[in-house]
Amino acid sequence: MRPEVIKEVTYVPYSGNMAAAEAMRQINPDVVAAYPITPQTELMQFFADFVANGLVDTEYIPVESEHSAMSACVGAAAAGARAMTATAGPGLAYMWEVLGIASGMRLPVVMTVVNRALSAPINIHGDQSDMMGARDQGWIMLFSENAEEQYDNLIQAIKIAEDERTRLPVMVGMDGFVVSHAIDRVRLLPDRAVEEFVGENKPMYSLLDVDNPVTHGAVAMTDSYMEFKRQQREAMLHAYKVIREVGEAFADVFGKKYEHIETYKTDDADYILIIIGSTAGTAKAVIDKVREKGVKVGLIKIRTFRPFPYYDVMDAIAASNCKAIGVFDRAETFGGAAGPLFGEVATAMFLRNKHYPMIDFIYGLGGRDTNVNHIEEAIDKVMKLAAGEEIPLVNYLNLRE
Amino acid sequence: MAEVKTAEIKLPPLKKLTNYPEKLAPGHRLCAGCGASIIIRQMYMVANALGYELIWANATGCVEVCTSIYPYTSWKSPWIHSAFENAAATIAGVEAAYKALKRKGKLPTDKKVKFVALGGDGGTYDIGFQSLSGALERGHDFIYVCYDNEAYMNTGIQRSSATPKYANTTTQPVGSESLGKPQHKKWMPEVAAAHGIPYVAQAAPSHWKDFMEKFKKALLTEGPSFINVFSVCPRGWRSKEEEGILVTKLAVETNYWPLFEVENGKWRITYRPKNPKPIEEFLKLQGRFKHLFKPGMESKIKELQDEVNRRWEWLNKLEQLSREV
Amino acid sequence: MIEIRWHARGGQGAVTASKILASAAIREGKYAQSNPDYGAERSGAPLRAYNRVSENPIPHHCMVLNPNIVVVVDPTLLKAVPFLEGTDEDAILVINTDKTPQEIREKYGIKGRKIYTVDATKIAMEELKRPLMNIPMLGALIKVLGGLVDIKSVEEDIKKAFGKKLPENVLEANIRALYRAYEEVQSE
Amino acid sequence: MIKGWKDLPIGAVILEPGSSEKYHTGEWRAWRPVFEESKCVNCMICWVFCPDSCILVKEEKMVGIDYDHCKGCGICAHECPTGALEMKPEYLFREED
Repeated sequence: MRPEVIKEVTYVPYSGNMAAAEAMRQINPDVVAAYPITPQTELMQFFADFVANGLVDTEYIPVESEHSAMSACVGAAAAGARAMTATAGPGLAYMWEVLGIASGMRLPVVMTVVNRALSAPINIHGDQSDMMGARDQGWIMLFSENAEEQYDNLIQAIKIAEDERTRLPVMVGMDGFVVSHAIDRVRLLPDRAVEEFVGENKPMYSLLDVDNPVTHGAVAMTDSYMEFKRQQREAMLHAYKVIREVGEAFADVFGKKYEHIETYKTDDADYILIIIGSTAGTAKAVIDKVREKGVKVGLIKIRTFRPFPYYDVMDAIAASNCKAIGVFDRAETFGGAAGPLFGEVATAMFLRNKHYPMIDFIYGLGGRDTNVNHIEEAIDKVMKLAAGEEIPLVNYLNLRE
Repeated sequence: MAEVKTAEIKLPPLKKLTNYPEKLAPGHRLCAGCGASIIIRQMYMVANALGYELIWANATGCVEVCTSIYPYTSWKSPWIHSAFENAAATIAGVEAAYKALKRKGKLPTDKKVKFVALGGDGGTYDIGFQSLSGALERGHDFIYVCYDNEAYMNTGIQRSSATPKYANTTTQPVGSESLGKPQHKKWMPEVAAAHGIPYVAQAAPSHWKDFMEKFKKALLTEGPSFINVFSVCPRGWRSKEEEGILVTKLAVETNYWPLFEVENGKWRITYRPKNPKPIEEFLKLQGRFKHLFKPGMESKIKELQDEVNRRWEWLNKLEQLSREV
Repeated sequence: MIEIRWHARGGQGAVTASKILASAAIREGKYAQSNPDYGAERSGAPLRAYNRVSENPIPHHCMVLNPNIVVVVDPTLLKAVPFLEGTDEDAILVINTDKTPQEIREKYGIKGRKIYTVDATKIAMEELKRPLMNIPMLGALIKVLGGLVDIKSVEEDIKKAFGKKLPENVLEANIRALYRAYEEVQSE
Repeated sequence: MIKGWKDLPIGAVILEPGSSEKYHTGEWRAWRPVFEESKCVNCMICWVFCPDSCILVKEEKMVGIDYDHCKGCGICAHECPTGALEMKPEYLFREED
């Protein structure tokens, strides 16, 4: 029996990587296969330390690449094990082929992605190009604003992934360095409570069941491939419900509610910012500041990116006094109209057939700092847009012109 | 690593092996006369006799494509395919899951299971090389079996690093300026042996007793094993379907495909042709070498013979050295 | 909320000191952040690290632009980096130097701002026998923070962070250095 | 044959082991191995080399060929040491079927 480390709710000074590793320790996965990559490296180091000291029962595979990390997770999950990994930026890109295999085979692998820019030029710092590039690989995608959310989201991700209605892999992103490496106050939950919350993995079609041999990863020709893809769409629709239910269950047990989106002061807002990840936090501080001057700004933070909560976003906008929207994209879509999040929000408007003036801000690429001044600058542009001024569709924050 | 103690465990005679159920069902869509399914069947003969359940990870390739076309599977064992280049990494995950779940008491204790990764030469020598090397180095308890048919046959006879010199392939075809592949084949077993794993072997299904002995050793070995098996491809080699075993035998009898093993670092030749035949005997049965039999090409055949001789000599030296060290 | 910026060189332990400060504050039930400004710099290169400490949750995830306090761990940085950047005249400077605050003010022509100095290098050399000025600078900073974070919490956190890694005598030397700087830091 | 998407097992898993037996590759065959029991010594050489698991053996005796699946590669006849198997053109038999 592995030792009980955290016996009661404890507030600790943790980095995002430490928080993620701690969640993994408490989840106690059967198999972890991972390859070190900045800024995920210390996450794996912390976890390896747990393995080295008998704090988990996990079979830990220090693989030779991210491609093999995900491949081993696929093998382990198909064998009926609870499998986890973690990566960042180029590592996620290297996994790309196997991402679709994990989701296509409906294997509930859970992974932290420490969001990092993609090469070239090489850059180790935070942006969300990695996950945005992988957004159609059939994974459920959650994003965290800070270390505590990463911790909470990972714990929930296990339940979301393993639910019989979903059986989909989940990746949980946190911004590289500003979250992964920054010390912050994190609420840790007791080991046993987490264990109880995530519950037992109930494997489906285990490869280790030699009495009932199954074939995983068959060839689907033109006569069946499309049916399996249709099933995946359905699973994502279910995931929308399951994520909400798990969020509610988490609130019941641990007193903190997670929904697909988090709204901040949107009710009376004239202007709405839509942001994913750590910069949503900075935006809250700016919103408080500008509200002192009477400027009513609200924030919609996207937690669930896949399945995208179109109606949650539209409901929040509709319930406000929204006159204009500023979408923040920490990733580029070269050749597209604006960033990937902009595209999703535009789709949300289409689905409700309700349209608001909206502009996009590309920010924080390759770890470029996005501070209070830049967010104020963005708010200023959204206000001008609302006032009928012509503002470019795509605006860059903190760019050297 | 535990030492392989296999001498006392004997395989029953061929006739007795027929008493076990076939675990590779017919109805797979491999070409008529394919060597790969012969190899798989012979592996099952050993596993059946020793009471092992095999759990497979199959790299993308002929075997994978032809045995698992939805909704049909030829496998009566647990089997997984995930991609071309990751059979070794995939089986590593399965094996790790086994260890973890076994430790947690979640698996029955009365079963003998062994994990097998299966790939063609493309999935082994080339694109799957990294994941294979990683899995061998980490020491997972599994057997990697490469069915080496010396090119990317699944996709239409493209050259691989296992393709022999002067073979005609679709990506290095014979032409006015080309005699086929310009390089000799990579010697994969030596690369595998360089990982210091407990067991490496090269085998051929024509010499089934030898192959079965080797698979038996791999089965009984704790830790990783690598077996490179010669796998006739009538379509890709332009050989006659019915001559598949003959071609395979000739590969062995000419020393083109020597049978040997590396057990805990000791090299041993397991079969020595009494009077090795000239390489032409092997080449002439295959259309992929047809251009070498035109007038003026004698030096090219000699070149191939020289390479065979060189490797054979090298192998003998390794064996000798193993005895001395 | 108080925002702090550290100036040091790679390898001097400023990031660690900033983490200890955040840890100690969090263990006291406060909210705090420690955020290193990572680059590809190696030992010796100038680096910055940031702290935020507050009684309330801190939502910021960005650099500290307008620090209330600037800590300069290595005196040679005073000439090398713009340590006053973003500070207003109410800011506090905590500087490792053998000079007095008045001397520093004159030498660098600093207007306004409150200057504290401590000879952390001397303390480090005497107590640790090595120029590791991070812990003494942390001691000085704690004094300057005027009770926002208890020096006892910092001591506990140092023990927690290094207890297993350092020999007993080195750990004790660090604690002595912490308290000495806490006592010896001087203002104008 | 293949069900609609709502009724298929998820992830394209195949739950029936060895279901390929339902797929009759015997239809590919141009040449048919014909077995003559009187010449057979039950050495099982044909069985050990058959790529298609098509040599039928009962109680350690070769009893025939699985024509539903045999692709007619001819390895069995080629390797048979006693001439108990002979390849004959398939059309001779198809007409009779």
